[in-house]
Amino acid sequence: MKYIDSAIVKLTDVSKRYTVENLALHRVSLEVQKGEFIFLTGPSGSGKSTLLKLLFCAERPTEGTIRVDGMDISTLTPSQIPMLRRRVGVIFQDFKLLGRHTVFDNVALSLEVLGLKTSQVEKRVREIVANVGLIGKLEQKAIELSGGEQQRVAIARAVVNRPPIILADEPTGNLDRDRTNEVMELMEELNARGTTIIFATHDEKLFENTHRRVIRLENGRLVK
Amino acid sequence: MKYIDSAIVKLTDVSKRYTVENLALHRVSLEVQKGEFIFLTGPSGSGKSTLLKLLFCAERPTEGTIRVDGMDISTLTPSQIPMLRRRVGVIFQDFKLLGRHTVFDNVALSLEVLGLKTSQVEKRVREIVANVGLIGKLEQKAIELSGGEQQRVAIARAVVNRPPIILADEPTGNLDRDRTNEVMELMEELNARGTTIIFATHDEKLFENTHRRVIRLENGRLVK
Amino acid sequence: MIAGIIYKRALSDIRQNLTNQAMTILVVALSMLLLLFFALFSFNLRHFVEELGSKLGIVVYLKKEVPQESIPALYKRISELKGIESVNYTSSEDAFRKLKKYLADEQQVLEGVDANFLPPSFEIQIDRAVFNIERIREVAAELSTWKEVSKVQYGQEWIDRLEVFSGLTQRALVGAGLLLLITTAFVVANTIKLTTYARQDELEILRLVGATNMFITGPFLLEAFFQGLAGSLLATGIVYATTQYLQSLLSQHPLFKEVELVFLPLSYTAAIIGGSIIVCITGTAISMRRFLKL
Amino acid sequence: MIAGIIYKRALSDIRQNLTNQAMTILVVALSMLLLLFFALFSFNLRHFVEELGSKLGIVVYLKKEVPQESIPALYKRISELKGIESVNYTSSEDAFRKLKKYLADEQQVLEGVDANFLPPSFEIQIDRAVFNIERIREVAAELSTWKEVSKVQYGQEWIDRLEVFSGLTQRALVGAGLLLLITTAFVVANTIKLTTYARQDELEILRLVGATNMFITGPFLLEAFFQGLAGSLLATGIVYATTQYLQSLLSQHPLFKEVELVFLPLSYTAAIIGGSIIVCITGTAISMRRFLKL
Ligand SMILES: Nc1ncnc2c1ncn2[C@@H]1O[C@H](COP(=O)(O)OP(=O)(O)OP(=O)(O)O)[C@@H](O)[C@H]1O
Ligand SMILES: Nc1ncnc2c1ncn2[C@@H]1O[C@H](COP(=O)(O)OP(=O)(O)OP(=O)(O)O)[C@@H](O)[C@H]1O
Ligand SMILES: [Mg+2]
Ligand SMILES: [Mg+2]
Repeated sequence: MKYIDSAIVKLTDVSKRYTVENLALHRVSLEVQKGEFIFLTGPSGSGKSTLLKLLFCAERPTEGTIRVDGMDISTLTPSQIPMLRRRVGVIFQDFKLLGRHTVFDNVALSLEVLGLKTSQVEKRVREIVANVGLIGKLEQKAIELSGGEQQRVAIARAVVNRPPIILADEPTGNLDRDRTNEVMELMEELNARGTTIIFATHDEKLFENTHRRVIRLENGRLVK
Repeated sequence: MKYIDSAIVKLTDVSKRYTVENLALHRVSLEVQKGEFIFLTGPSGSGKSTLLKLLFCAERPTEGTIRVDGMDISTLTPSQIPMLRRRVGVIFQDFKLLGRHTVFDNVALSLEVLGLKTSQVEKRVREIVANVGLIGKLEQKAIELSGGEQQRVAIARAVVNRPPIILADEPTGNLDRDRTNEVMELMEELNARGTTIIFATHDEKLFENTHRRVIRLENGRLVK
Repeated sequence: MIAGIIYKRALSDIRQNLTNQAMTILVVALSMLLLLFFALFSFNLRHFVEELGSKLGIVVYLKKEVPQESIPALYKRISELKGIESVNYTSSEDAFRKLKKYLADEQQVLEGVDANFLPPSFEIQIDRAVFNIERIREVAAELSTWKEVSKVQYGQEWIDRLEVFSGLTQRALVGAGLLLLITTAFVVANTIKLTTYARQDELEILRLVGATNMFITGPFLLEAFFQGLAGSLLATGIVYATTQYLQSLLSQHPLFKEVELVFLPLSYTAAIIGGSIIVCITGTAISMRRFLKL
Repeated sequence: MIAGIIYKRALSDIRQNLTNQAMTILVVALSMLLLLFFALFSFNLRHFVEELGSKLGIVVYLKKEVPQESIPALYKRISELKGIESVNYTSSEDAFRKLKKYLADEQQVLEGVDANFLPPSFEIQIDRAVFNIERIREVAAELSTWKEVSKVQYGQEWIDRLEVFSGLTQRALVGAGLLLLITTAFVVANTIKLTTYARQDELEILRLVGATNMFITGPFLLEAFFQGLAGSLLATGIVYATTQYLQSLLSQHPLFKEVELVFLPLSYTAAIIGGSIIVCITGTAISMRRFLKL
């Protein structure tokens, strides 16, 4: 069906249970079309990060099927996972930077795993780092950055290899209003170029006056 | 002088230079009175965390003198530092939880270092954890918590031993509006009981309609 | 392309974790050093015992009535036995001279005694290359059936001792060697495991940004190869130098001139270097596997 | 109070890091095992060499004209020399009987020879407790000045060999022992360092919430003490069992009955256990120091 083809992310009746008494997601079904920009919101502990983690296979669903960019996540073998992750840029809630490595190395990582040439890596890294306002800190170690600076490095790393899908988990939690607006502009721009974006946040201001679809999780269930 | 006595935190011409080209704080002078609740704001990388780090001696100032709760920070020997830190509760921007330990263990830590009895530790930990809405997750490992849950554990640990000074570094960055309000209420309550609070945040909503003093940093300098 | 990147990453890795690298190489070198000294010791012990054993000859006493003319034929027959290195004939007169020498100052007792009263004999040396205790027994048994032979003597007691001794040392050495091997493998693997532990965040992050297992493990395995090689080469060098030094000490003493300290044969050395590399690579691969699941 | 908390924390720590604990203990045990086996080997070698040396007696040949009656007095004089363990008199007749036995089948040569043609002699054993090569030389020199003595013989060549040998082995053993000690200390310290590395976040956090250095290091030092103790006790047990086993094997063979395999004296064992504990505690203390600066 043509229809399925245009859904780049599709969850069907997905549940995730970490422990017996802990049901993080309960029968979530969701379709995200290619090129869509959706917001994922909900209170702390409602399952936003869990949902994203399922999409790049950091966790496996307890039940249900997940399709991302034509791949069936539930049947993915460990050696196939890297292929999925190269097509999905993730901004982690806890950044997950290499603390002892420089900003450049951290951002370059996404390109190096693809086997890009050094000259190309350099060019693209500089470009994106300038974009998030950290070009002056290119050679500083990640651990020596402020919280907001780290967050921007995480954003740069997730988008530098121009993945078709971006999963952003609370990417502006450590940023002031101006920086937040810059990040939102960057996301809009990427989206305009065709990137599908799933943006988890509880900052309601970000989607208050938007025409975007807003998905709300509560206690692991989709509401409205 | 009586006057000095009432200033629980006093910075005089404090500068902090991490590297030659990186001046994080520049000649900052600041007095915080006993029982005050002040907000510290400023854009990403402006030196908020650095300022807080100087106050609990995680970094040493390059220049200037700092007095906290009657102690002269610049002359503190490594073995005196623990005494200072027991009087200062810190909510770290990156939480700094023991990932493999439970919520209980993480919060209890602040009390155990004081040598409190097990029964007392247990009672006070349960109380504060219930206060931040995590009593159901008491035995869950910190690494298995959501971002917002981790942040609330960090808050609980900082306040459980009822320190006279609380330094909160972006304590609501990962929290939704309801949770943020709960945290603010907790802080107000502690402040009402006499705790001095320095609250670093870039969430302007938190201090928009407040009568509290707001300190603004920009490029390492105090403005207004 | 990917090989180039792995190589580049390994290099920058080594540069950044220089202390840890040096530590691991030192641990490998020290472990290998022990293994090598042990191998050297046991190798030299075996060499020495065999040397000793191969010097234990067989003495064949002939009947007195065997005519002088048949000696060359007998000599030839004995020489043609399998695994004989040398045969020496001692005539009655030679034997008498030896006895005289033994009695030294008191040789006057032999005055007037017939110089032929001692029987003639052959002294046989078993070929070193094929030396073993069983062979001595066989040759002795065979010889004693010959009609010209009156008595066959060989260091019965010595051979028995030697047998028990080599049995015991073999058991002890195999045991100790295995223990040492396990120790080495264990210590090296544990060191590597702890090193990867300290970097597990890094491994996790690499996985998360889409690095293939090859990309992640490649540099580590290359480093492990290098560690194993450098460590064991260092150890081999030290042991070689020590052997040379001891040999030069020994050869200065006239009494020990004949004692030969042999360095390990090339095959042993190669096995130890190869083993060291394998242990390092395997240890690394096993320690890393756990991080590559999700 | 603080001691109780430290103890409690150490226990919960051990429970939570059981694998790491077991690993470290095993590394300690294996290192100590090597050290112990090495000590055992060198100790037994020295024991054996001394045993051998102490059996090297001195033979004093008397002049033939020394009258039979003066033998007891001479015997007494020799016995009274310092460091003499035993003195055995061999009369001319005994010597003659020995020669006869040596000649075995051919003893007819001695028929009609005067049974007194060999000189009487004393065989002297130096006391083991005070045995050393110099003492033999001294006693021999002294005896040869006595007017009743015609010749003093002692294993000159053997003694020279023994001297060179013990000089060489002493050097080699001291070298190897030091190497082994350094290896052990190094490997153990490195293992502990890597273990604390893997937990440096934890140490940092403890510091940040106001834990005193005692509170942070206490449990680690307690664990280190326990690791050092458990590891070395395990190793000592294994070595002891092995010694007993080998001794029982040896004593089954009539030829090796006299070979005595001795276990290390208590002082050695205590030193090794104490050393192990010290190495573990020092290694831990040094590895932790860097985390306690700020
Ligand atoms: N590895 C894990 N093991 C057990 N429980 C987990 C694990 N990870 C998350 N959880 C639980 O699953 C629930 C959902 O967590 P999740 O991280 O998805 O929340 P979230 O919506 O991202 O919250 P936040 O806004 O605070 O980041 C929480 O109750 C959390 O405690
Ligand atoms: N350890 C360090 N070494 C070198 N530079 C550092 C170090 N820590 C912080 N910096 C630099 O000092 C400046 C101030 O950092 P700080 O963490 O105080 O900012 P902040 O106001 O807390 O920002 P944010 O809101 O993003 O957390 C930044 O430019 C940062 O890169
Ligand atoms: Mg989350
Ligand atoms: Mg900050």
